[in-house]
Amino acid sequence: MTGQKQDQLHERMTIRGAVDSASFVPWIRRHAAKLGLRQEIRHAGPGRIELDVAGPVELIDMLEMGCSLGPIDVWVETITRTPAAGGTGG
Amino acid sequence: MKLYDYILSPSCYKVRLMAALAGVKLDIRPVDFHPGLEHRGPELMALNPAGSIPILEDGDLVLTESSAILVYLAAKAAPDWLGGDAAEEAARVQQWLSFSGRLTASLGGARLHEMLLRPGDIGALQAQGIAALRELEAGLFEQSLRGQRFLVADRPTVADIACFPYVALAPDGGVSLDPYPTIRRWSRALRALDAFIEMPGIHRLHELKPEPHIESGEA
Amino acid sequence: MTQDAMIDEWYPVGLVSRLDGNGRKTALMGEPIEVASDTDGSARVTSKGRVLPVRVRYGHVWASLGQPQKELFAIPEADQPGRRFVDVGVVRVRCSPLRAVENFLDIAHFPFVHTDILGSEPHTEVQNYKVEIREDADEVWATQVKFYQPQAARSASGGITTEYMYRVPAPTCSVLYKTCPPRPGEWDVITLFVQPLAEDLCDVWPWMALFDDESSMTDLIHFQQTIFLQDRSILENQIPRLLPLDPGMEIPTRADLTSVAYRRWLKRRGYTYGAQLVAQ
Amino acid sequence: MLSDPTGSWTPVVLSADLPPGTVVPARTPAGPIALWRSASGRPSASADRCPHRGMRLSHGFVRGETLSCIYHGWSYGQAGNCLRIPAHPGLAPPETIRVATHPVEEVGGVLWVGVGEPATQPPQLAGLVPLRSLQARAGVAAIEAAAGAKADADGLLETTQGSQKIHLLLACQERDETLIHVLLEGEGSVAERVAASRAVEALRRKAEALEMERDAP
Repeated sequence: MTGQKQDQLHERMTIRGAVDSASFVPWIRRHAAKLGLRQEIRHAGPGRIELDVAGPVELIDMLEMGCSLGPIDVWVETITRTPAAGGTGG
Repeated sequence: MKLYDYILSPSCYKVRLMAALAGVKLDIRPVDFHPGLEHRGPELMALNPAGSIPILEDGDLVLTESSAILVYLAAKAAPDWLGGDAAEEAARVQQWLSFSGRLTASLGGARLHEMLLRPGDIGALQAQGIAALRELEAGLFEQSLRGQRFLVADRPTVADIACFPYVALAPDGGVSLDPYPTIRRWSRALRALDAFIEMPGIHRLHELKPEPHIESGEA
Repeated sequence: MTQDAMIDEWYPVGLVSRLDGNGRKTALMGEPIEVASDTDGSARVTSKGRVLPVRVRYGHVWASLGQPQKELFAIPEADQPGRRFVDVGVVRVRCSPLRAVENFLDIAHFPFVHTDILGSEPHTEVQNYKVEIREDADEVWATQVKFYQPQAARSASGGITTEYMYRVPAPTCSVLYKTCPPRPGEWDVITLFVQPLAEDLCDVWPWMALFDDESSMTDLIHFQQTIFLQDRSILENQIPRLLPLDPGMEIPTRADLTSVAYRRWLKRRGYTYGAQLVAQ
Repeated sequence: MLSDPTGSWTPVVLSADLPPGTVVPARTPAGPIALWRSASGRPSASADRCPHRGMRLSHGFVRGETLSCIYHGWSYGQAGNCLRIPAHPGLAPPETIRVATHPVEEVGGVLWVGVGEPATQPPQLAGLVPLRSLQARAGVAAIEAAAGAKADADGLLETTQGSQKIHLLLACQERDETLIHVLLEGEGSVAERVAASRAVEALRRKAEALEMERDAP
């Protein structure tokens, strides 16, 4: 894992839980921006937020770490990640 | 030479540090100072009725004052560290060796109170500690005007080793070192010495070594 | 901060070996308490005249300000023959009790804070490991944690990859299982028991159950005190002093997975004494 | 003294007290900062908090042209951008992971840190040579009273102690604490500089006594 090459992944991240919070989507955007990750929110509804994200795996991991805690009024039950087919315009 | 030692004691650390700098090998006898209070037990009280550590044993000689131990180690193995014979330099060494007792009483007392819950008037201890740090800062600054980086000369002596540990660990007792630029430079100069060793609470100066690189594939 | 679910938990309040009739004044979650031995030698903890529930276990006296719903967590290794039990003694730290536990769960700082003891550059990489909240036991577990240790034991001449398991059985306690060089197949047990004095002040009581027939008891105490005192200046200089449950002002990475799981668990259970709820 | 710190400069440390390869803590009206000088001599100022887990960066170390956090070794460049995350050595951190920075100017042996975006340069202090810095547990008013002089808009005050003219450059810290930079007119002899240092120590004692009187009920 110490190589120089940083593979760019495209992933769909599905966040489930008590996430129907107006605070969470801006929070996710802010955190992704801090990580330099391009993201696109695909779905934001009661119980589920879906976003497409592109970047090196370590950075997507970092987004997942941050989101799994999230703001205090949100409870994230699970986060799943699946490969996405270059859906973020990258 | 046998040192009755406690790893968290700045006074014991003075001895370990001086020995490392002088190239003296010590036979370390760990003392359960905390939580065991072994220094107040019969075996150690028989050796040192004051009930304090460090204690240095060398044959028949038993020394219980850290400044005396520093002088002994330096005289035996590294006479340069004793300071010069000139009246002023010799007196400066004594001045700061005595002064180090005030650091122990003030900053050391604050540290024991804040860290190991020993009794004490914390406000008074911290105020006395700050007064001592200001005195040290002024003294080191005047030395720097004379072109000397250390307390007595432009080379370190036992006086520096006597003062350094309690100063470096002042934040353990809730006393900030932020306001003392000259102390900071002096502390750094000591920590950069070749044979310098740390104690818990004094971090490694990682910048003294270049950033190490790992070969790809090596775990 | 209103007192929360943490009120009903057990906390260490003193060493059993140091109990005496005079009583020791200390505090628990902002309340003054007194820890003493009763006339029959048993431990007695009182708060403003009220007698608190007490347990005596793992070298320490445990008490609770509330009504504990659960028994004090089990450490089966504490009953295992052949282990040596080490009372490391108390160290006070000006930080949130939760920060003290979080730091204990972290391996990535070893090369920089415990240099040449628990880690060293360039061996800084944190390999993936597993973390779960075990719902049955209601505990956080991190397993398969591996990290390069430059000197695994006093006798070891070179570095080895040491394996760790971390367990959080109570909001201010953690149990670490670590590769035990003299007894392959067994784990050394190193715990961090934290007494919350206030939201930003704690007394830390490390305790160990080790297989080690070589070292003196004092050597073992000094080793653990060394490690903890290297951490103390870190803990006293993290901003904010409380543990953030919202990482909006932080950047956790996969290496921080145990920390994130610990904070998730605190958040889920409403264990917020010593926590900062909104990032600022 | 300026009451509105937006767009102002704060004198935080003397050049001589920040050798290459070191980092020091300092305070500005914008909060605590870590001021550091790279091995090649360039000074930088960053917020005194690592964005990873909140450790004070002024406790860190300077290797080459980077400042590293003592906790997990995250390294930052002059512009505040993260360059290295040791736990993930394969990752080249993106530009967006960064610590906030402040402009730094080194003028006349004093390092000034900008708060906001100052439109002007820091004062030149022409003809003045820095001696030392010291902290007083006294506000500017008490120091002015002890010195018998008022500070100008740059925080500069001129006083005569004994037979010596001494200039004090004052920077407010938290509460009633003031950082005093002592400046002299020209180098002077060692004896003169020692005397000036002692005179300012005396002035500090006086100012702190005045501050205590003022606080007394």
